[in-house]
Amino acid sequence: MNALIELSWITAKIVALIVPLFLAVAYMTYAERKVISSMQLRRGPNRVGWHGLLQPFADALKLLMKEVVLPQNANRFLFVLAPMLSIMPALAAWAVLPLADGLVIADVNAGLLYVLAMTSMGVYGIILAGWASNSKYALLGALRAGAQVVSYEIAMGFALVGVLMAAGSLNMGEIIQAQQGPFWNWFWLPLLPLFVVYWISGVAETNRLPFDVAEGESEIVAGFHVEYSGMAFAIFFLAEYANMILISGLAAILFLGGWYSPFEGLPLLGPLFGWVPGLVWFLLKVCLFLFLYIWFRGTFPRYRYDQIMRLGWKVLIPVTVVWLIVVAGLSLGEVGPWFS
Amino acid sequence: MLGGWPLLSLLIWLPILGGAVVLWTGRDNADRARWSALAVAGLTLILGLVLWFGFETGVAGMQFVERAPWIESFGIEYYLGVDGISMPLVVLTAFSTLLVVIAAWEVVRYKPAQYLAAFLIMEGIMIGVFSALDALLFYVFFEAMLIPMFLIIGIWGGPNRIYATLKFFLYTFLGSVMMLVALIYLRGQAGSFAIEDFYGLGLPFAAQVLIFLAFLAAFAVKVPMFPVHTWLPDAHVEAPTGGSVILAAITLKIGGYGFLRFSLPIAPEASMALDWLLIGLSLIAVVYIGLVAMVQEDLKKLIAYSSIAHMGFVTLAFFLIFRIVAGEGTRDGALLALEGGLVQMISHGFVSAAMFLCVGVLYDRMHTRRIADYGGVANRMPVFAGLFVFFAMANAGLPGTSGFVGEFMVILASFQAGFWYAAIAGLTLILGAAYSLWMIKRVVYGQVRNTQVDELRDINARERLLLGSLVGVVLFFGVYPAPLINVMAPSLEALLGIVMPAL
Amino acid sequence: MLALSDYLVLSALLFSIGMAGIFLNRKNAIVLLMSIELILLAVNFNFIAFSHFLGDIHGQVFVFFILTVAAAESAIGLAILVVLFRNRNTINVADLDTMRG
Amino acid sequence: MIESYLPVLVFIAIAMGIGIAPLAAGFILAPRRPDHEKLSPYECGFEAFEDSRMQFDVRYYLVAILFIIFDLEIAFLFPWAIVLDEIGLFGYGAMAIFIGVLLVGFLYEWKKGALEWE
Amino acid sequence: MNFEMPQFAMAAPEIWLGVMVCVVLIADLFDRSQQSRLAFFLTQLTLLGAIGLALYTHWCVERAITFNGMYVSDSLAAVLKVTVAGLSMVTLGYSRDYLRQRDLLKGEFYLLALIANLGMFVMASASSLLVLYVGLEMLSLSLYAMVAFDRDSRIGAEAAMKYFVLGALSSGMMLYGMSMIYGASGSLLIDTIASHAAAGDNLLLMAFGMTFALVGVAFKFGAAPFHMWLPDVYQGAPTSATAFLGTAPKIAALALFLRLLVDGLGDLHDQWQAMAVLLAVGSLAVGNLFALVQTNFKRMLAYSTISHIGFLFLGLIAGTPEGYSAALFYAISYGIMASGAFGMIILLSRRGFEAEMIDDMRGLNDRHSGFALVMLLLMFSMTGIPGTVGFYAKWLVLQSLIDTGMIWLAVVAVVFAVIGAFYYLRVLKAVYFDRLESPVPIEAPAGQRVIVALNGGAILLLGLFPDRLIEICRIALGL
Repeated sequence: MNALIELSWITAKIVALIVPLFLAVAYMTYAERKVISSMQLRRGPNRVGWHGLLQPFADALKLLMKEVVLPQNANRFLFVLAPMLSIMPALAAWAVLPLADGLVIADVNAGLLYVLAMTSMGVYGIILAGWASNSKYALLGALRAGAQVVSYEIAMGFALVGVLMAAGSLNMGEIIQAQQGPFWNWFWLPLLPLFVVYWISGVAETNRLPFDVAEGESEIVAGFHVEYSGMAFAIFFLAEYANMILISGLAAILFLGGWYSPFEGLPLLGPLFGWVPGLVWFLLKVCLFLFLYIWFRGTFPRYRYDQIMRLGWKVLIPVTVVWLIVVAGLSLGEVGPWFS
Repeated sequence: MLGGWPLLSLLIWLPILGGAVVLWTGRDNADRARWSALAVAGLTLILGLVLWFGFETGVAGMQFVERAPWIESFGIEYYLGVDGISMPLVVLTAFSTLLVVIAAWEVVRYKPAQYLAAFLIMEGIMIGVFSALDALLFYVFFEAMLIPMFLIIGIWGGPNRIYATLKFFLYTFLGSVMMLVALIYLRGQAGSFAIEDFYGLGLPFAAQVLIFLAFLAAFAVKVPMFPVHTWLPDAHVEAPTGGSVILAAITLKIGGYGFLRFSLPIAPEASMALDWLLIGLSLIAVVYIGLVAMVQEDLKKLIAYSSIAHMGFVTLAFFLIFRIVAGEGTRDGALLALEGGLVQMISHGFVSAAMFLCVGVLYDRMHTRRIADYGGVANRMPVFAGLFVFFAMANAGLPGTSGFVGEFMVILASFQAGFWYAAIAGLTLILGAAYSLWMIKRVVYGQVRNTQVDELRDINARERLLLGSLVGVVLFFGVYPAPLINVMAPSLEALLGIVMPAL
Repeated sequence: MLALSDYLVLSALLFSIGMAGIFLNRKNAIVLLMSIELILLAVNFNFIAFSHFLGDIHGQVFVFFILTVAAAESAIGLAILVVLFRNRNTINVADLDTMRG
Repeated sequence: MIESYLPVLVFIAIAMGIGIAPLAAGFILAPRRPDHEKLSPYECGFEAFEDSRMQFDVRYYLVAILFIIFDLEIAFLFPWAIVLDEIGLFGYGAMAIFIGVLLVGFLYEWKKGALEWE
Repeated sequence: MNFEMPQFAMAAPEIWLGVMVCVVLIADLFDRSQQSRLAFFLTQLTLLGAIGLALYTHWCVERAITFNGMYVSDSLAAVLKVTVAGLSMVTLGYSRDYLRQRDLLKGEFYLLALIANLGMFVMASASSLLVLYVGLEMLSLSLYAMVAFDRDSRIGAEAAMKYFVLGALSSGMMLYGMSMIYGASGSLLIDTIASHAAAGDNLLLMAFGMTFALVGVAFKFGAAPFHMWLPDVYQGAPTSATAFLGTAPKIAALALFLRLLVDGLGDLHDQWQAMAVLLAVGSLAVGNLFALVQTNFKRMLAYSTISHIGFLFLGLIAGTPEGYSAALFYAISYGIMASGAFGMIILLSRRGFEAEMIDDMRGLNDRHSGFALVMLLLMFSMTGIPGTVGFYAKWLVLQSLIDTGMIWLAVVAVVFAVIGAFYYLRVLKAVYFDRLESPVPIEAPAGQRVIVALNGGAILLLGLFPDRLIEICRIALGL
C-alpha cells in the first residue's frame, strides 16, 4: 500500500515536470519562429490566437490528423520503435536535473553518468530510424547524424570530465553547490574552453544549425526521418526540441551555477536579488542558451560535413584534452575559488 | 698406456667433425672430399688400432674410461669406456668405414662430399654407441644413427628407396622410443643414468619383464629378429653399397650388443623367463629365413636374409645360456655360447661387408642385382670370382674362415642345452652353405648368358685392395681367433656373473 | 532482496546464449560479434555480483578493464569484418570454408 | 542507495509511454489510406534504382571504432576526475601517462588520415 | 585512500616496451622512407633492450611482488620474457623480406609485434587475474590484426575472422572462469587465490571456475579439442605473421598456464589433471593424425604444433616443478624449431609465390644444401631425434611423467612421437630425395642466411649441450 502511494507520488512529480516541459517544447517552436522572423524582419506566426500564440497547438493538431505512413519494405517494429527511442532519453534525463535547490525528482549519486547514458542513447533512435525506413536518404542521413553525434559526444564527454574534476562529484546537486557564489565562481570561467566546447558539441549533438547536415533539407531532404509522417514525425520533432532544452539545462547546471543567482554572496547585489527563487535563475539561464540556439540558426551558415567532422575531431578533442591536463593541474594546486 | 689421451672421445668426434669438414671443403670439389674423407677414416682406424693394442687383455672392467658431467641437473654424464665386448666392435666400425670410403671412390657421383660425410658422421656415432656407458648418452648415439642412415639410403639408394627409408626409420624409431621409456624408468630406480648402476637393482619381476620387452623392441628391430626383420631386406636392397656394408657390418651388431649390455644384465630374471621367446624367434630366423634366402632372386636380398639368419644365430647363442646352464650346469658352456655369439658377430661384420662389397662391384658394372642376369662371371672376372667364392664360403662357415669359429663354438655350446637345439643350430651351416653356394653357382659359374657379362672387366687395384684386406682379416681370425677371444673372455665372464650370480 | 545465486544464474544464461549464438549461428558474422559482447556482459555481471556480495571493489575494477578490452575487441572485429567483406562480398559465416583439412 | 533510482525507473517508463502514446494516437485518429506510391521510399520522383540497404563509406565504421575507443577513455576519466583530490599527484601522473598514450594514438590517426573526410 | 608507491624499477622491461611502442609509432609516422627501416631497427633494438632489462631486473632475484601485489618479479618471468623477445626478434628478422615482396612492409607490423610483446611480458609477470587478462588481450588483439595484415588476401581475412571469433570466445570463457575464481576466493591476486585454493575454500565454485579457465587456456594453446582455429590461421595468415604467432605466443600461453593454473590453482592439481590428460592425449592424436594427410606445409606445421602442445601438456600434467620446467623447456625449444620452420618457408617464398606446399621443398638439397641441412635439423628436432634440442624436450617431459608414475602416458606419447616422425620425414623426403629437373638456386639476403644459420646452429648446439638451458628452466621453476 505504502509502495503504491509512493509510486503515485513519484508519478505525480514526474507529470508535474513533464507537462511544463512539453509546454516549453511547444513554445520553443513558437519562440524560434518568432525570433528568427524578427531577425529576418518578418512577423512570424500571427494567425492562430493572439500573436499566433496558439500556433503550436494548431501544428500538433494538424500532425495528429496526418496519416502515419509505414513505407514498404520497412522494418515495421524498428520503424515504430525509433521515435520512441529518440524522445525517451531526452525526457528521461530530466529525472536527475535539479531545477532548484532540492527540486529534483531523483537525487542520485551518479547523476551525471545517468545523463550521459541517456543522451548517448539518442543516437539509437537516429540510426534505427534511418535503417528501418528503407530509404537511401534516410540511411545516409542516419549515418551522417550518427557519426556526427558520436564524434561530438567525445568532446562533450571530455568537457564533462573537466566539470567533474572541478566539482568532485557526479551528483548534479553537488555539482551546482560546488559553484556556489557569484558568477565568477561558476565553472564557466576556469573551464572556459571546455564550456565553449561543450556548447558547440551540444549544438552539434542536437543536429541543430549550423551542424544540421544530417537533416539538411537541400541535400538529403530531411535525413533520417524523411519517411516519417504524422505523429511519428512529430515525436522526432519533439525529441529534437526536448533535447535542446535538455542541453541548455545541463549547460546551465554544469557551467552557470544552476539555481544560483549571479550575485550570490555579493555584499550589495546579493541581498538585492535574494528574493528571486532559484528556479527562476535556472530558467533564465536555460532561456539564455535556448536563445543562443535560435540565434545560431539565424546567423550561421551551414557547415559542410567534412568541416563538421574536422572541427569535432581535430579541434574540439585536442582542445579539451589539453585543457583537461591544465584543469587537473589547477585542481591539484587548488587554484582560485573553484578548486578547493 | 696412452694415459692422458681421451682416445674414445677422439674416436667419436674425429670422424664427426671430420665429416663436417669434408662436407664443407668438398662442396664443389669431389676429389678434395674423397681425399679428406680417406684421411679422416684412415686416421680413425689408426686410432682404433691404438685402442686395440692399448687394450689390456684379461681385464674384465672398463678401460679408457672418460667421465665428465654433461647434464648436471639430471646427473647425466659424458661417460665413455670400452671393455672386451665393445672394443672389438669399435675397431670393426673404424675398419668398415674405411672400406666404405674406399669403395665409394669413383662409384658415387651424386654429391660425394655429402655421401662421405654421412658415413664419417655415422662412424663417430656408432663408435659412440659402443663406448657409451651412460644410458642416455647411449640412447642419444643410438638414435642419432638414424639421421645419417636415413640420408644414405634415401639419397643414394635405389628406385624404391623412399619406401625403404621410411620403413627403416619408423621401425627403428618405434623400437627405440620404447627403450627410452624403460631407461627413464630405470633412472628413477637407480638414481643415475650410468649403465652399471642399472645392474643388480633387484627389480620386481613384472617391472623386469616390461623393461625387457622395451629393450627387446629396440634391439630386436636392430638385429633384426623375426618378425620385425622386414625392414632389413628392403633397406639393404635399396641402400647404396656403402650403406649395405655399414648396415650389415655394424648396425645389426648394435642390436646384439644391446642384448649383452642391457637386456641380459639389467633384466636377468625376465631374460630367463622369456628365453623361450628369444630362442624360438632365433630358431625361426635361422631356419625359416635361411629357407627364404634360398629362393631370392635378388643378390642383395639374398645376402640380407643371410644376415638375418646369421644374427638369429647370434641371438640364439646369447639366450641359450640359461638352457645350457639348466642342462649341463656348467658355466663354461654358457661362456662358450656368449663368446661364440660375439665372435660370430664380428666375423659376420667382415664377411657380410665383403659380400656386399662384392655385390657392389657387380652392380657398378651391370647395374642389376638380379641373379638371373648374371652367370659365368668367372669367365670374365677370374680374380673377382675367386674372392667372391671365398667370401661365400666364409659366409657358409667354411673351416679356416672366421665364420667357422663362431658357429662352431655356439654349436658346441648348444649341445649342453640339448641335442635338438644343437641340431637346429647346426642347420644354419647347411642352409648357409646351400644358399651361398647355389648363388655362387648361378652367378659366378655356368655359361655366359648375357652380352653385358661379356663386357665385364675384372676388378681394379682399388677393389683388390678392398677385398684383399678383408680376405686377410677373415683368414686371420679363422685360423687364429685367440686374440679376439682372449680380449672378450673376461668381460663376458663378468657379464655372466651379473646375469647368473648363483653360478 | 536478490540472492547471489540469482545473479549467477542470469549470468550463466547470458553466457549460454552467447555461446549458442556463436556455435549455432551460420548466417551473419555480425551476430558473432554480438554474441561475444554478450559473453563478456555475462562475465561482467558475474564480477559485479561477486564484487557486491564480497564487498570487494576489485571485481568492479576488473569490469572496467573488460569493458575497455571489449571495445577494442569489437573495434578489431569490425575492422576484420570490413576486410572480409571487401574480399568476399559476404559476411556469411557458412561461407568461411575455403580452408579445409 | 538503490531506492533513489526508483523515480528514475518510473521516469524512463513514463518517457517511453510518452514516446508511444502520440504514435498510437496518430494511428487511431489519423486516416489510413495506403497505396503503392505513397509507401514507396522517397527517391526524387523516380522508382528506386537499387536496394536502399546499400554499401556505405567505410569511414563511418572508422568513426564508430574511434568513438568506441575514445568513449571508453572517458569512462576511465570519470572516476578519476572525481577522486583526483584524494589520489593526488600519483593519480595525476598516472592519468597524464594514460592521456599521453591516448594522444600518441590520436596523433597516429591524425597522421594516417583517419580523421580526414573527403 | 592511501597508495603504496609501486616499485617501478621492477617493471622496467614493460615500461621500456611501453615507451618504445609510442616512440616507434611516432618515429614510423614521420619516417619518409618506404621500407619502414627505422621502425624495424628500432623494434629490434627495443626487443634487445627488453631482453637486457628482463635479465637485469628478474633473473635470479628474490621473488618480489609489487604494484599492490599484481606484478611479480621472479626468474620464471625473466626466462619467459627473454624467450618471448628473442623469438620475436628472430621471426621479425625473417619476415622483413617477405613483407617487402608483398608490399606489406609497414611500420604497423612491427608495432603490432611490439605491442604483442608488451602483452606477453605483462602476462609473464602477472600476479593478478586482471593483469593476466589485460596482457592476454594485448597479445590477442595484436595477433588478430597481424593475421589480417594482408588486406587483399581472401584466406587471410577468413583466417582472421575465425581467429578473432574463437579467440574472443576463449577469452570470454577464461574470463568467466576467472570471475568464478574471484567469487570463490574474493580476490584477484594470484597469491591470495592460491592460499584459498590450498585451504579448500569454496571448492566447488573454484573448480568450476578452474574448468572454464583451463578451457580458455587450452583454446589459446590450440590444444585439441579446442584447436579448430589453429590450422586455418596458420595457413591463412601471411607467413611472417604465422611465424610470429606460431612461436612467442606459445610461450605466453605457457606463462598463462603457469601463472593461473600452477601459481594460482596449483593445489587444485588433482582436479585439472584429468582434464589436462584428455587435452594432451587428444592433441597428440589429432595433431599427429591430421598432420599425416596434409600437403600444405604451413597447415602441416599447424597440426604438428597441436601435437607439440599435447606433449607440452604432458609436462604440465605431471604437476611437479620438474614437469613444469620440462614444459618450459619444451616450449622454448619448440619456439626455436617453429621459428626456423617458418623461416624456411619465408626464405623459399618469392614475390607472388608462397612456398607453402610440401612439394615446394622438393630438391632443396640441390638448390641450397645449407638450407637443406637446417631443414634436416629442424625436422629431426621436431621428431625428437637425439642430437637436436627436440629430443631433450621430449625426454624431459617423459622423465617427469615417468617419475610421477604415469608410464602409460609416456608410452602413448612416444607412440605418437613415432607417428609424428612420419610426416616430418615426408618433408625431408621432399628436401633430400626428390630431385628437380633444373634446380633453381636460392638467393636469400645475407641477414636472413645468418639468422637461419643461427637457428639451425642453436638446435644443434642445444642438442649437444642442453645442460645450460635445462638448468635455466629448472631455476625458473625454483628447482
